[in-house]
Amino acid sequence: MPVNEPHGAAQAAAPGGATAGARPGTAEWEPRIIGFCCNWCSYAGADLAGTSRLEYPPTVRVIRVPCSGRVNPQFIVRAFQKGADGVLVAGCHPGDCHYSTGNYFTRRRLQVARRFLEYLGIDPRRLRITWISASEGQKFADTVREMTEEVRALGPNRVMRDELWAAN
Amino acid sequence: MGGELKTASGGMTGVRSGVGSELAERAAGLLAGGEVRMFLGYGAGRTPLRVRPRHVLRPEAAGGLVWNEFCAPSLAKYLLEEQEEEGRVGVLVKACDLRAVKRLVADRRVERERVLLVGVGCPGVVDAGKVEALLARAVPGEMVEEAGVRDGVLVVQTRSGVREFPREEYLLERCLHCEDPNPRDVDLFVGPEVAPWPARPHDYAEVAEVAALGAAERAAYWDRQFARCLRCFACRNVCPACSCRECCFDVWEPMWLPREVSVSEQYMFHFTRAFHVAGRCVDCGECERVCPVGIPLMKLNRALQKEIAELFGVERPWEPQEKEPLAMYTPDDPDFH
Amino acid sequence: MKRIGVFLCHCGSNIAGTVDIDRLQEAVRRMPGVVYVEQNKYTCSEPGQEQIRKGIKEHRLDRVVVAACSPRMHENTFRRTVESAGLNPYLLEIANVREHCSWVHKDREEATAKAVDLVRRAVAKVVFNRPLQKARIPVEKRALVIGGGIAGIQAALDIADAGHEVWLVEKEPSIGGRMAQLDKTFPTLDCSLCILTPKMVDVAQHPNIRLLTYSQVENVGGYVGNFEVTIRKRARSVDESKCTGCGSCWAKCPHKVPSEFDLGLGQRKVIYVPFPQAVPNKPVIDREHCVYFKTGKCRVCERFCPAGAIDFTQEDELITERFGAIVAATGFDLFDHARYGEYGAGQDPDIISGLHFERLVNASGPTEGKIKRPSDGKVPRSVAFITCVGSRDDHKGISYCSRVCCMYTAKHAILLSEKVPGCRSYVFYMDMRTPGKGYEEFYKRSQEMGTQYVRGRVARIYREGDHLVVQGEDTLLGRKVLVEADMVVLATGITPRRDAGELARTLGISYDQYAFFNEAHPKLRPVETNTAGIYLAGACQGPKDIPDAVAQASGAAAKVTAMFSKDTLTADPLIATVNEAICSGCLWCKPICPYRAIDEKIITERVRGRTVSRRVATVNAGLCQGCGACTVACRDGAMNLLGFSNEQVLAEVEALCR
Amino acid sequence: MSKAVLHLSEGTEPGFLREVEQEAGTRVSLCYQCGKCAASCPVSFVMDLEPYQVMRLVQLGARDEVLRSRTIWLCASCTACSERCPREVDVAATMDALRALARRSGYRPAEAQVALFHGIFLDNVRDTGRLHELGLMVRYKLRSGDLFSDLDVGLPMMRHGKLKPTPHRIRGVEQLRVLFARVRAREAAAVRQSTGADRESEAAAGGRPEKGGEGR
Amino acid sequence: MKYAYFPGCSLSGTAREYERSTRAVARVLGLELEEIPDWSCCGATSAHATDKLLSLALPARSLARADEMGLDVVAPCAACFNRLRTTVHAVRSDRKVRQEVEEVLGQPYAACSDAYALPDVIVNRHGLDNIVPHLKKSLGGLKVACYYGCLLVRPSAVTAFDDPEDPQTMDRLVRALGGEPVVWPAKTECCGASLSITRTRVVWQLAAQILTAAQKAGAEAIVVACPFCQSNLDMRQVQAQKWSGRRWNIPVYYFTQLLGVALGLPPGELGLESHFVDPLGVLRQKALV
Repeated sequence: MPVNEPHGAAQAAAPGGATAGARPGTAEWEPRIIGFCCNWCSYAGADLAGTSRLEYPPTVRVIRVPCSGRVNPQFIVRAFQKGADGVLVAGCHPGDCHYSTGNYFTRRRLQVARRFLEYLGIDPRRLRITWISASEGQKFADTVREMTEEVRALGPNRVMRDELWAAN
Repeated sequence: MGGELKTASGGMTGVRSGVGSELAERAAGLLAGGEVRMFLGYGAGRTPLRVRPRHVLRPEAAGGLVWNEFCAPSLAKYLLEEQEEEGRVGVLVKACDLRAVKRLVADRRVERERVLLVGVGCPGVVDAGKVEALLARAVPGEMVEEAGVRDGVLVVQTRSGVREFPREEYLLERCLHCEDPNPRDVDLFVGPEVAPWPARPHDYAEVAEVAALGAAERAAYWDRQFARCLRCFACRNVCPACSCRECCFDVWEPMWLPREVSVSEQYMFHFTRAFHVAGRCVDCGECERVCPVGIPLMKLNRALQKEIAELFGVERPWEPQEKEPLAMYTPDDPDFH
Repeated sequence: MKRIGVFLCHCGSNIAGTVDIDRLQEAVRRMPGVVYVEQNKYTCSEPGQEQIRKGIKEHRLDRVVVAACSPRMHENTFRRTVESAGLNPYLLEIANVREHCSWVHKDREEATAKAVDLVRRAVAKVVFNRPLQKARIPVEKRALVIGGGIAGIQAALDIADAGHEVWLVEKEPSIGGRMAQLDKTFPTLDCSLCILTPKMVDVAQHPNIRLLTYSQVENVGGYVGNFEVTIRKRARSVDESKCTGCGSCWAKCPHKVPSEFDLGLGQRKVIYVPFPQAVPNKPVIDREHCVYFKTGKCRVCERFCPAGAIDFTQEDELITERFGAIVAATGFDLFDHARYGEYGAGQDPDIISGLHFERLVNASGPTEGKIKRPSDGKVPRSVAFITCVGSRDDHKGISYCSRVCCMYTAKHAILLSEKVPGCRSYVFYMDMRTPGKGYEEFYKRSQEMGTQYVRGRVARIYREGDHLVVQGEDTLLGRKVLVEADMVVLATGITPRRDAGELARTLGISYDQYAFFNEAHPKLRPVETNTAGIYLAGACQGPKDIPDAVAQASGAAAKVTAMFSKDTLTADPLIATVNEAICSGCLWCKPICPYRAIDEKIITERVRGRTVSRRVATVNAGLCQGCGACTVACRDGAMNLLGFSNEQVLAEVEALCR
Repeated sequence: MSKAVLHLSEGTEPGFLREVEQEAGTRVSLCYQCGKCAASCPVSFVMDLEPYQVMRLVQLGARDEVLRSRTIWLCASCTACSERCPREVDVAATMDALRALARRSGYRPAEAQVALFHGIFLDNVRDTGRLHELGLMVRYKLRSGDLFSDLDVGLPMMRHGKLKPTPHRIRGVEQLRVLFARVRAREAAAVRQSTGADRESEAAAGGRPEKGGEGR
Repeated sequence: MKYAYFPGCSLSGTAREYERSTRAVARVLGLELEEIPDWSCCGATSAHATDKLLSLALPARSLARADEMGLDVVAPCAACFNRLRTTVHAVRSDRKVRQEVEEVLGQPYAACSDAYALPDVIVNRHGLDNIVPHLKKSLGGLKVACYYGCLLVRPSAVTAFDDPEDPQTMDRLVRALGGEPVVWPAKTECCGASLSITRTRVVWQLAAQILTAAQKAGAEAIVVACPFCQSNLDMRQVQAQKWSGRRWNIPVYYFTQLLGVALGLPPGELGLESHFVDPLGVLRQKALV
């Protein structure tokens, strides 16, 4: 299967200064991660991380969906297209879904979508799908921290970027 | 197949080869008998290397139907519009076309009883685009006057002379994979059964080529491919798995695919088109054949077929499955770490 | 163009402490569609809500965004506020700038930037919100109570007294649960069965209660107001209509097996009722041990049954019925002390659990209430009680405190000194927890009766000759202590039933890492679950004593009767909807739906002058729970989800990526 | 157990708990005084502080009282306490850590002979690579002045050939010498780093434990 | 099966008979023991009582040599086994610890080889079914108290040898040899090992408790797998009797000695002559010698 590039090496120069992915006004580039969290488990887990005052990097922006099964792979492509450097999809642990089978479909669809995006050139570490229950606030915080470090090592996402199109 | 060089031109009045005439008679019989209100087959094309779909309504017009190695296009998708009219439609199907029709029936977009399938053994069809490209390079500017396949060799006559193309060179890529050139369980079968030839296995070799590249090279590769895309939607229009009444790319609200032509929108289009047919693509290769700018669309479709085969143990993902792989689950599907 | 009003909440200092609300307001004012922005110290308070109402009226707002805490907290509150100002409640979006921002990020600069993004997301989404009306779904006014312990009994009686039909399903041959196994109850030392039996009889005689014992719930489908439950009524091999409970069958039955009710300390016949006061007082044949079912011989019970009620051919019966609400009251199991090698690993007959002691001291127990050592039947001269066995032990047991062990150990000590005067009783404890009414006084009474309380966890227990040596430490003295005891009672902790996880999956409710069922909110909604229509009562939700279990049962019953007080339920309108103009009728969506809410229908329409009929998908508003898994299967986007539509999510993604 | 009033705000060193937890690699703060460790401890009857009392004093930061106690030297490292602790506190490792901290901070071991024994044991190993029991016994007796105990056993052991007369010198003795030196160097660095901390607490605690002591 | 053999310092001295019986038994059972070349002391209690890094680095030196031999290590002495096992566990679970040990040791050490206790190797890994065919004599129902002590079974997360509260490995062996392992409560109580020279009085008390418990359980012999336990129960039994005024006179064997006797090996080869409490009386009664 496709060879994924080692940490950051293949992603062109290290992200110093204002590069394509940098947010305006921030000297150092910060990874921008879009998170899809299911209302019953992972969103509640994220809330628990809040009520437990666990600290984690502010790189993730969460979109609440009723179930991880609601996440259409096209949303993920749209996120990468519009400037996301990483996408997190978090659902209930298989077997615990509030709608009983929603996350089984998530697991199938996003397994295929993730490998297909990898085939198109997006490093699979930019798309993380994980299961976080309502009582796993710590796991949510750890997942965000781990993913931020991984995406920071990979640098800003170059694939699907209009800037690149204009460049060559 | 045979037939002299001349007759192969398939001109309106040309003497029919064996199968061609049998087909024309059967079509006329069906139309005259009222079994079908229309017969869908092939007629002569713009150049001897190509044919054109032909909707025959009256028995006497059946004479225009032809059958030769240039009948590459799949007629399945035309059945979609015909569904809106009453009555049954007859259609000529090769083995790969039959899979396309099965796909439309499985997706409940075409009702099996309203279609009369006329099967024909297929000797392997010519990739007109490839041959024309070779000719253009060899004898630029010259028109093809005559063309025909004799004993497995494609003979093409142009102004400056005759050129020959061996079978491996002229065949469509999908024909190399064809395991059984004779369509099974059709309503009628015209002509003799064709002997199968050693088929190249479905080993996703071309998928692996690109997969072996590093992530950046892969991204650059697809950038180059998608950069050529004109968004003419030919691939969608010809695909038997793309049978939506109104495609999401045409919907105004929500704007799944903004009309702007840019590298990121190209990704959105090609990702979505391939993902929408994932698990349902019948590997008929029409999308790649009709693409005016030659984007390797089968690499995308087959990459998805490979994932689905590996992840969910679907041995032959190009055959319509009893349950669509992405519309079902098993509790012990492979999980994310 | 939309007129959006944004209300930024300080939440005291919870949000304002880390997020610069003024800079946030500046950024929000410039967002497209926003015509009014305002800050409030406490938006969820009455004055805060009043300002929203005032804002809507004065600025003719048609969309409202509240940037405050999690929507799981106050989305309904603010929907009611918006509705009271005359705006459709679903034209509201919440930006979670507290749990997802101010509470988890320290850097003010970054937190404010993130807050701006989160509000921009809410504003981008609210543009596509559509006015929605709650759908009405019928309510089946019949309740199902799972578990016939005191909690299940109380819930069933309360609901039945309110005039609704209740089915009470109990796995054992008789209701009564754990309480039936107890001798006395703290702190009043009432005889357990004396206060329980009347309630059991009420259940049996209540016209509204259908009692299904020796039965289990196999499958639960449907949703609030319309659950479809399949119950397996296991074959008793006794025809309940004929049986009078005269008892001659179990008197004559020649075979005995260890009694589960007596935890193996006593024996029972193969055809048996678990305990004399069983309700229904109808026996059950234990087919695993019945000679007839093994060899075809015997049939003694059939010969002696005056009513001819024995029926060996009886089969399991699968009953399916519709219920509006379900109360789970499945009770608890005890922690298995075999995990403690240092306490004999469950091998020594004289090292028993608290429940074993209850059976020994119980008048209808195997020893008719005389406390005798299981090993040789000797009346013990000295007994050691050990609390916190399993509980509060991260290493080998469970981390939580099981709440009741201190009190039932004190009760055991009191009963012991009453029944065996002069018997020395020692209680090894770590903390004496006496939180309930009359509990501390009960502990004092135990001390007054001479119980020796030793503060320290026991290191190990070993047998020396015919007695046990308990090696502990008195941490108040700072010295090691040894006690020679004829018998040791381990106050093992409370755990959920072994099959609790399985039942939770069948019901579709969530459970914690110990398999206790998860309540909707630990403080504010203790008897509800996240699954509408399913309520909790008793120890299945967490360790608790009888008073709390009964209180929770009545609480759950109140919730059920509240639901049944209306003929229809307002269903959440955030469900899937089909755009029939686009729908191709391919029905790719149908196999995805877990609630079978999608069906096909034929519609006819005029197309180019001709009436044409075609197939489209349709969603049953009652069944659809709004998960949205079908929308992804619909390639052309005809199937959309209200409240989380494709347009909304795409807008949110773009807003967050800018 | 000292009966002197423990002035929690002045007489103790809050940093002591974190220092012990770091050295022992276990969370002493979790101990809830249940006493199971002391109940399991085979030698608690000769200890001045019960193991959980040591934990308590560490939690409170009573550095002097803990590092002067006899308990930390009498612990036989049989780990029954760590095995059975319901809060999974590694009590045995904490005792090891307290011994190391005591030696680093220059406290005179309350059980001088135990510390002496360990010192001689390690010197013996450093010099020859393997422990020479006879050498250990002789040197220990001379340095501890306890000349006469175990003589009743010494002679029969000789007779049974249980006391090998000559030490066995391994080839890699140089590697061992370097190993011990490097360990010593790292410990000296830790002392410098911790004495910095000592200076603040020294001001707070007032007075310095007297120097000396046999500990290597 | 072949193992890297780490005898430990006491096996050439106070535990001479453990070494001889181990060698003899291994030869009969076909257990190849290749001594680790130039192994050095594991530091026992003194190392970890002084400095944590020293207590890991010392065993690492011998373990690194075992890695080169490509063999798992077997250690007859419970203390050595405990220290070796702790080092392997620590180095494998924490990269920082590994770096520190390598730096101090002056050579790379990857903790490839595992470390096993001798009873584990003989009873579990070699297996009783490979021992029974070699047996020549039965212990004839000799009542034996199997004493495991502390370092063999604890901390169980590291030693992972047997149940820390009720170990059965040696009990199974004794039963297989025809003996009768008694049920007694002091199986894993500590004998005060490291205090035996500095606080001998404490050891007498502990030894007295252990011997009394064995006596009450009707044991005719005690079997051990650790030099400290053997010396504290055998050598100091005489002293403890004088100090406590009790009489036990229970012989203390290494499990390899009993196994050797059952394999028909002569007492001389098993070092049975260098015990303090006469070991031969009981064996003669059972016609084993």
